[in-house]
Amino acid sequence: MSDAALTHPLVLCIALPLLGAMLVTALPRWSVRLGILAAVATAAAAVALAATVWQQGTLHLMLGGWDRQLAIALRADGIATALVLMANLVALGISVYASGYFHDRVRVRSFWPLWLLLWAGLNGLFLAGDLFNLYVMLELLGIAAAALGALTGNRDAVAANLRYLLVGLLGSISYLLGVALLYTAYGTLDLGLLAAGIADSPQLLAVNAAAMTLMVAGLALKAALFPLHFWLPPAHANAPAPVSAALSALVVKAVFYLILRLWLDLFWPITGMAAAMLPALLGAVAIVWGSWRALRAERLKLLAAYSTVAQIGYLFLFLPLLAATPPGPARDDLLAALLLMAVTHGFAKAGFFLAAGLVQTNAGHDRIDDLGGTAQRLPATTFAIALSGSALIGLPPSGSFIGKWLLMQSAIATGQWWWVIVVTTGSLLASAYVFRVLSRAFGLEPTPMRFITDARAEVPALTLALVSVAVLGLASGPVWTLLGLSAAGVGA
Amino acid sequence: MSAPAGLDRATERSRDLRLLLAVLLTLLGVALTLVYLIALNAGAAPRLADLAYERLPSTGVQNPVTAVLLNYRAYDTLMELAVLLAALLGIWALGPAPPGFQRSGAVLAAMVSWVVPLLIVTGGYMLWVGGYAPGGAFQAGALLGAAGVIVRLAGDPRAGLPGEAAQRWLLVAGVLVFTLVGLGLMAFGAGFLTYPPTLAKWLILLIEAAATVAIGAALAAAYVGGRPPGPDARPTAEDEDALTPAQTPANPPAPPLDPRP
Amino acid sequence: MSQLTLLIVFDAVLLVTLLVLAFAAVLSPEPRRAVMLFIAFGLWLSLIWARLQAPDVALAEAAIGAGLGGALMLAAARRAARTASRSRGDDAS
Amino acid sequence: MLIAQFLYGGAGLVLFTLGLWSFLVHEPLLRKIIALNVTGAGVFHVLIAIAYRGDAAPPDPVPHALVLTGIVVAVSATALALMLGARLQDADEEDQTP
Repeated sequence: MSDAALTHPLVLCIALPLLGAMLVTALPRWSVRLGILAAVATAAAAVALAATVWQQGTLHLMLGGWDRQLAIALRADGIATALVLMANLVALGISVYASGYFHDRVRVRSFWPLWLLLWAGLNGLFLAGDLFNLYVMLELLGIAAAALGALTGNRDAVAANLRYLLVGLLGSISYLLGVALLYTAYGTLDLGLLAAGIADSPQLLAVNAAAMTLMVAGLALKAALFPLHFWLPPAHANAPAPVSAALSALVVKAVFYLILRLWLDLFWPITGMAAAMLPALLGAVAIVWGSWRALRAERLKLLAAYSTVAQIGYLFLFLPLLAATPPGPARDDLLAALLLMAVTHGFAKAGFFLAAGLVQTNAGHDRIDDLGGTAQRLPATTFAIALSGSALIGLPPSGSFIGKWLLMQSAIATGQWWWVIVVTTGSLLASAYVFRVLSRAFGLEPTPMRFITDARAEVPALTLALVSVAVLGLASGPVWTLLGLSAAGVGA
Repeated sequence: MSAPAGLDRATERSRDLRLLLAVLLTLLGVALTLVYLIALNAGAAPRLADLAYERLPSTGVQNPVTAVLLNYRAYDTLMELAVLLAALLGIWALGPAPPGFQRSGAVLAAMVSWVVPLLIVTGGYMLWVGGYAPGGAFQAGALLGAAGVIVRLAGDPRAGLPGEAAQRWLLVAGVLVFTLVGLGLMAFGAGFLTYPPTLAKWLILLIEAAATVAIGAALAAAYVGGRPPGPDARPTAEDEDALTPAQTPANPPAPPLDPRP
Repeated sequence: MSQLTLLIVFDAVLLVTLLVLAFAAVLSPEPRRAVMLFIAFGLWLSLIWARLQAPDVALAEAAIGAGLGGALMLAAARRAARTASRSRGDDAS
Repeated sequence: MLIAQFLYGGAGLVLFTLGLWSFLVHEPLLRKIIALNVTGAGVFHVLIAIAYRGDAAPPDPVPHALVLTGIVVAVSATALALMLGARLQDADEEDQTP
């Protein structure tokens, strides 16, 4: 294992938040300081990982140094690295925000260990190369997320997150049965070996199709794909703001990432056009339905939660387009567009929820109709809502503008023009719900004060929103480069 | 829970729905069974068994299941300990433990005084024997947890666990030792959780001992069902000074019913 | 041949009992009874796993799955029964 | 393939389906949790069945380890779900008493 030093960041991305969680649990008195320290260290490890992948291409590590069948693999290719980088930067922003958000000592001490465990689970999920290890990560995410969501302890939050926990458990058991079937047929859990096995065994179509259905259906439940989204709005809207941001921006996205991985890497011989149509149709309904409910929502956080249902829908629209595009630059562009939309939504939705949380603590409520004067009282926060809202709509120069543009272009090029209607409708509804919030926020009260009143809370929200609009839109080139490093690994 | 009148149609509809679901799921079961039959005949027969036995001599243990849990797939076990801890921290976040049951009679107390030490000794034996026979950290931890449940049933509100500060260290022991061993091996150039064959036996035993303590503490604490009562407990959930040092405890420690030798 | 038949009959008895316990646990509306049946189901499951040469897992299932899981569920069932009786008392008063 | 593997694995699939059905149709939390545990036990049963290689050959230890991990995960989730349910019950009682 002479290359151990070389793969350090891969392990550190998971070990550091885990270690941080242990220290925060054991030394609750220093939880904020230790928690921030662990957050910074983990984010640094993620940046180091991205830099290493940038220079050397896909990283692969067999833990324990055993044969490939026996050991658990960690791997980081372009897609995984892009999402790890997004997740860790967003998580750092959420951590800074959270360090000032909770005041009750019991909540401070409950939040940090669970948050760092969730973070370890996220990085573990993005970097795992083993089907059963992915199951453990899914459970870690599900349990930590439900526990964090119920942190406020009020009745609605507990009820919503209990439902979230149960639904998530059902989803992961279904996933596990799919894993068991694959292990029965192929005798391995390694993603790469299984992909090769499935590609070589068209005669096992029934097994492959059954395993795919069980796994993808279970994960769609956890990713809140319409009509399995029913648990998401109450769970995300009732959690504390930093937790809502993490759940909506990161956890759901991580589950979608796993679906994409299974779809493209593992089951690509059977995920053709016919298989891709159903999730895409459900995604289309999710876009319209989620956006419509967001428009009708009475509370700001509920609006953001329904908007997540819609945004997840967009990601599923890419599946039939990817199926219809032959491998080559056009397909890479499409994949990069998908990634760009996922990453942009991660930043934008986190920024939106953090800003919504500020509005809520400042105004004592988050009813949209009574937000008058927020723009004057919290100019920076309102600006953050406007910025992340424009990324949710897909206005230029946000990253999702480019993503949606390529999505529509590809829909026309492959003759699936109907998706263009769905995307346009969704974008129109999104602009309606974003402008509804902004028009209420600019109320009376002409008392202009400082732009930023509470730096520790407002700067993270504003930064995340800015990244989603400016950085990702104007400098989206690196996403393509990162993908180019791993394009060979997809579907090959 | 009480059903108001006028729900007849609804109950009838729900009965139809149940029946429909039963039929659909029966079909699903039949389909799954067929698929399972095909998968069994796919020819992957030895699967990982032969390879796992072939590599067994260099794992440092003779029990193949322990070899998988703590060597081949040690990373899974590490994350699984994290899952257990996450569930317990989630329980703690929900509030302080409910008051224990009233102290029970002499018969139960007498039973506790010999069952609990027996469970703990058996747990230690399980831990040691796990290297070459059925047993290991999980079974040993479960026995410790069971001892905690019995102590709790006998009336100790803390299920025999120490105060909150010490309990927190017990709970994190498993993941902490596991991660530190893994990172230490990586620092010495062996790779994360890659044990040198000469040290493997002792490193695995060290990790298993810590994991046993953590699993036992976590299971017993989960049964207690909330943040621990006792000197370190914070009685109110609404105190605001998040960063001030802890006050000195006012109430005396809980009655001693500590079964550990 | 007869030995093989005997073995299959033995397996069938084990499995039928398991399924009966599972159905009974799932169909029982009374919480305490359902939990008791679930614990019996877990113990029977560990017996079968021991027969399938999985003694490690059998031990863990008996201790963790049926034992501690059952203890947790029993506490919850006791809670549910207490609440139910209290709410019945409220109705009567 | 062994007959025992098919028989025991098939029973696991019956348990999976039974648990799924019960989870979908029964409302009380405890019944849902029992249903989830039965569903999970079904999957574990399939794994144990494929690990079995007859009484002559030693069984495959990898699925055994997976099931051990799964059991601990299942009991963790059960504990958290039950405590969330208890908390919910407390909140409902507080609503009713005044």
